Amino acid sequence: MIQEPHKAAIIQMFHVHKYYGSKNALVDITLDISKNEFVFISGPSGAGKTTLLKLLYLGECVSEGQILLDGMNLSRISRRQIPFLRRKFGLIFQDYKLIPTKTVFDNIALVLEVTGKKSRLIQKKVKSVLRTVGMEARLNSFPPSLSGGEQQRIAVARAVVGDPKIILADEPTGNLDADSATIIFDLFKEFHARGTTIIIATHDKELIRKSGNRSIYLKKGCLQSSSTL
Amino acid sequence: MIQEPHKAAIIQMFHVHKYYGSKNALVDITLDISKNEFVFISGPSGAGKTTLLKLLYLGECVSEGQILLDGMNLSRISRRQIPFLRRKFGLIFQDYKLIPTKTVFDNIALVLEVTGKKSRLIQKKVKSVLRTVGMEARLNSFPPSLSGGEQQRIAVARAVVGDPKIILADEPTGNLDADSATIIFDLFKEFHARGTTIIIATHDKELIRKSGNRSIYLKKGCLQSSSTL
Amino acid sequence: MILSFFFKRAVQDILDNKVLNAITIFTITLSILIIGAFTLFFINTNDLMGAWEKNIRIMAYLKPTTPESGIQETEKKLKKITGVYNVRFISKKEALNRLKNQLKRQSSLLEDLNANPLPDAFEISLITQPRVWEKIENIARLVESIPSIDEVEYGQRWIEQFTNIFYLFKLTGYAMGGMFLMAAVLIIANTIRLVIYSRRSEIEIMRIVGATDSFIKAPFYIEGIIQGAFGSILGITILFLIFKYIFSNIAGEFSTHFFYIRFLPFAISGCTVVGGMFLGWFGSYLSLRQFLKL
Amino acid sequence: MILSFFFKRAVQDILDNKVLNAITIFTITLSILIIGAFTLFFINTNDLMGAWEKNIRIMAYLKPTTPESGIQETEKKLKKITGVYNVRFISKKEALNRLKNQLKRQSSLLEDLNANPLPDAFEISLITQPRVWEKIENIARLVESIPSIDEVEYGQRWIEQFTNIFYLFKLTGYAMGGMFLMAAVLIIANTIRLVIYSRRSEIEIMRIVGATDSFIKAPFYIEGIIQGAFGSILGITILFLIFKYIFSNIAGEFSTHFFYIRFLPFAISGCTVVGGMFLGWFGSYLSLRQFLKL
Ligand SMILES: Nc1ncnc2c1ncn2[C@@H]1O[C@H](COP(=O)(O)OP(=O)(O)OP(=O)(O)O)[C@@H](O)[C@H]1O
Ligand SMILES: Nc1ncnc2c1ncn2[C@@H]1O[C@H](COP(=O)(O)OP(=O)(O)OP(=O)(O)O)[C@@H](O)[C@H]1O
Ligand SMILES: [Mg+2]
Ligand SMILES: [Mg+2]
Repeated sequence: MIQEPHKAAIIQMFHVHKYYGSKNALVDITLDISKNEFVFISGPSGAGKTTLLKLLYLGECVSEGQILLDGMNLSRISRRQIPFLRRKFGLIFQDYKLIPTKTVFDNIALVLEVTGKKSRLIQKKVKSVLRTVGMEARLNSFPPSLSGGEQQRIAVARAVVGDPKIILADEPTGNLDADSATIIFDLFKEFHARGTTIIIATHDKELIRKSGNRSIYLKKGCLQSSSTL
Repeated sequence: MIQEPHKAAIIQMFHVHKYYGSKNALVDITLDISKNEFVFISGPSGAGKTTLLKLLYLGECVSEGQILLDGMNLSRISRRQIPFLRRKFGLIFQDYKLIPTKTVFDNIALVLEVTGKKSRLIQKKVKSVLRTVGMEARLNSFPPSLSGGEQQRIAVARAVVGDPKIILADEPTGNLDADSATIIFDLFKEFHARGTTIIIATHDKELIRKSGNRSIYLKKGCLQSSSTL
Repeated sequence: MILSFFFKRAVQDILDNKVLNAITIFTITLSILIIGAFTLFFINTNDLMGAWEKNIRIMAYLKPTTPESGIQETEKKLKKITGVYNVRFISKKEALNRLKNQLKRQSSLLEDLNANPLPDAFEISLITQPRVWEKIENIARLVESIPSIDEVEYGQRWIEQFTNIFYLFKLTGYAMGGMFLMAAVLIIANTIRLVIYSRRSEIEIMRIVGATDSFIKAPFYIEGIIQGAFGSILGITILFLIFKYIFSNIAGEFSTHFFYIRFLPFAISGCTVVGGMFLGWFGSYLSLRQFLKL
Repeated sequence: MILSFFFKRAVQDILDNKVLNAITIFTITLSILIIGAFTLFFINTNDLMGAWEKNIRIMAYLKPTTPESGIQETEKKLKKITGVYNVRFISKKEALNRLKNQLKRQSSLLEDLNANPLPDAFEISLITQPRVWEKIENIARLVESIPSIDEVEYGQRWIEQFTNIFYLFKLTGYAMGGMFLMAAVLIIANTIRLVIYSRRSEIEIMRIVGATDSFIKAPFYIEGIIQGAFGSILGITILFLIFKYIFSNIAGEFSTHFFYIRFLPFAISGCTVVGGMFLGWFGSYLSLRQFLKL
């Protein structure tokens, strides 16, 4: 898929810095991501990929600079608005962040419950998304009893169940074999086709090369290149 | 490296089954792993790779069958002997299992402290192993403040610091870029050259192909093939 | 409807975290037990001392010259004094009989009297109130100021000490009850804080998938209230059983006719349950405030 | 050397888990405060009632015919009875004076006596012991069996009630103290269990890297002991400060010469600290046993 440079940007970062104490996790990042783009963020371990995603959903605040998201300035957002901002995102975390005391079903349903969806609808949607990722049989299992790859698939299911505007995926296939990974990627492509903006952080250059989408390359917190292969 | 079939086996599994309730995680596994072998366990998500490793260090007990480890029958081992059994292993977990409230240094030092090593020696060894994995600067950081790949490297460091007889690594490079992964693999090869048995669970066929070692292929808990490529 | 949704979630939550909930409820039970036991102890000791205190009387002796009509007038005046509970007329004849009774063995002394030298008198009992010695003194002074009253007599030294010490006892009792209550509140809040602390990653995850603060808090509040209710009902029930057990075995021998040992009145028990529910909520409130700050 | 290693680890652990440790110490402090306050209350009320109880006397009247030598002999016999603390001879003359004093206003009655009809007597005070009415009755019966004794008089109805109720008071006081102590132990054990529960993944990791059970437990035990020591010292200190504050403001007015309000004796304070340390250890022991089962 080829990037359209002048499409409306959904994410704009201007000279963004992120410091953790004396550690510079991100240094002077300026970039645009358009609506309905499919973009990779790559770079070696510790480059700042996860940090970049965190800034977008306000998991962390920027230390310096500005981020515009869908027209809103993230530094101006009040505490009470944060949950509503987050509902625009489908988030897949590197460490999954599933609730260990809740069943797979409840973990996924949570995303719909917070928006006040009807219980019947929730049932239907959760089951359907679980079928997509091939985990429909583990509806009532608890995350600690799942294998690494199974947990990752649940995390993906949770991210997409709410039909988000933007999917932020941090190494979404790191623990998956080639076949399962293909299923997940097909799912992302399907959402992309329906208009969702997709941002994937990964260290896997192979993956990026195969998909042929734009990739943003970070190194030690600095933007090295933003290239369409 | 080419397998020597009649070398003394360090691990022997006879008709091993593992059930989680009604779920069969492993079915009738019989296999030998020789001393100083470098072997991969591969298979799709949920195949039973992690479960197989768990049985070896007694993280779980076998449901049926026998495992001989270094001549000991694991089903006959008493509770009090388990810690000493585990000290033979260097373990790298899929979810790292670092202690979040202890610094990187303390996390790694723990392995040596449990065996009663002198504090001076511990200092030296931990620092040296951290240098090897490229994390010497983060000595006093806490795991939650590290990136995914950094945590994984700490997990590797912890596994090798005690000079174990056997290294069990569960997806040891899943969150690492190619360069860091190479460093870790070189480390494993170094240990292998010094006589350590190395068992790596991974879904990454590429990795196995490149290394050219024996791989054990699991699928839905069954042993599909045990081949030297 | 919304509430029933949150209620369902709270119940589900309790079932998902059985260990933590059991520990919280158990801690609330123990705290209620401590508070309840002390209240029980204090109420009964208070009753007991109150019963003795009732025996405090002021004797007001009339001038021998007072006419019949003056006696009635004095009685009316006495009854008007605030703090006076009852006034009883004691004729000189009755007084002599009482004295004879009191002296028992020595009553032979009084046998060969021909005239009764004792005066008529009023026995004044006081309202049961937290009494300090000064208050009794004030009343006595007022009584003495009535013209037809010749002399006033009230209590010996030990009664003075008794009323003062009783007042001190009550005061420290209330202070301690308050302290215990505060300690219990803090202990319960602590426990709930620990529970929420051990569930903080769960809370973090909820926030990250877009849950509003009230969505996260509501079930915790409901859980706290349920825990408080369970804990306090359990606490009071256990206290009651212990009470019954001890007093069916021991107290029988100690029943007296001017003092009955009683359990916590129904109103206090009810308040305790309501208080327990409030406590559960309050503990959750305090802890959540802390964890949801960022 | 090994111990110092574990001690260092325990201190490190406390620093690594400040919140959890602060909560545990605070809970221990509160529990000790409750136990201490009740003990203080009970000890002082006990003192107070004991002071009154001392006033209980048995009067033994001698037969009028008893000779001088018989009086001394009787005194010796009385002193030999177990439970008797002191015996005081009261001559008939002294008795009449006392009576006159007691009667106050009515003493005019006794003015025109020519002969003293009262008998000589002994006033017997008893050893301060948990007393039941029956015990006093037994002593009285023994006294009465002495041939030279004519009659025995001991207390009015209220003294009977007083001693019995006092006994009951002490009994329930001990029972309640015991109950409070148990509750405190359980609360502390609960809190420690919660803390260890929230650190169970850490324990799991330690076991998995080959730590023996004792390696895992030792720092928790030491932590428990340190927490117990800190908590109880803090609790007693706070109690002492509250005590000082209240009694410097209020108690001055209530000091009496037969009863002084006192703080927990040093021995009890010391025992509390040792007990707190034991408690901290015991709480860790119970909780760890549970988590290290598998
Ligand atoms: N909370 C924190 N406190 C201190 N340093 C942090 C914190 N979070 C991240 N860092 C540091 O910031 C740098 C960037 O971290 P980040 O997680 O963004 O890396 P990454 O690109 O996601 O790496 P990986 O591929 O290993 O996940 C790392 O060096 C990390 O140690
Ligand atoms: N404690 C458990 N209770 C129930 N089922 C379990 C438990 N642990 C593992 N399983 C199941 O056993 C199967 C094998 O799990 P295992 O973790 O060994 O897979 P894996 O090969 O490591 O997969 P992955 O590559 O995804 O990590 C999975 O289907 C998993 O859901
Ligand atoms: Mg990352
Ligand atoms: Mg696995």
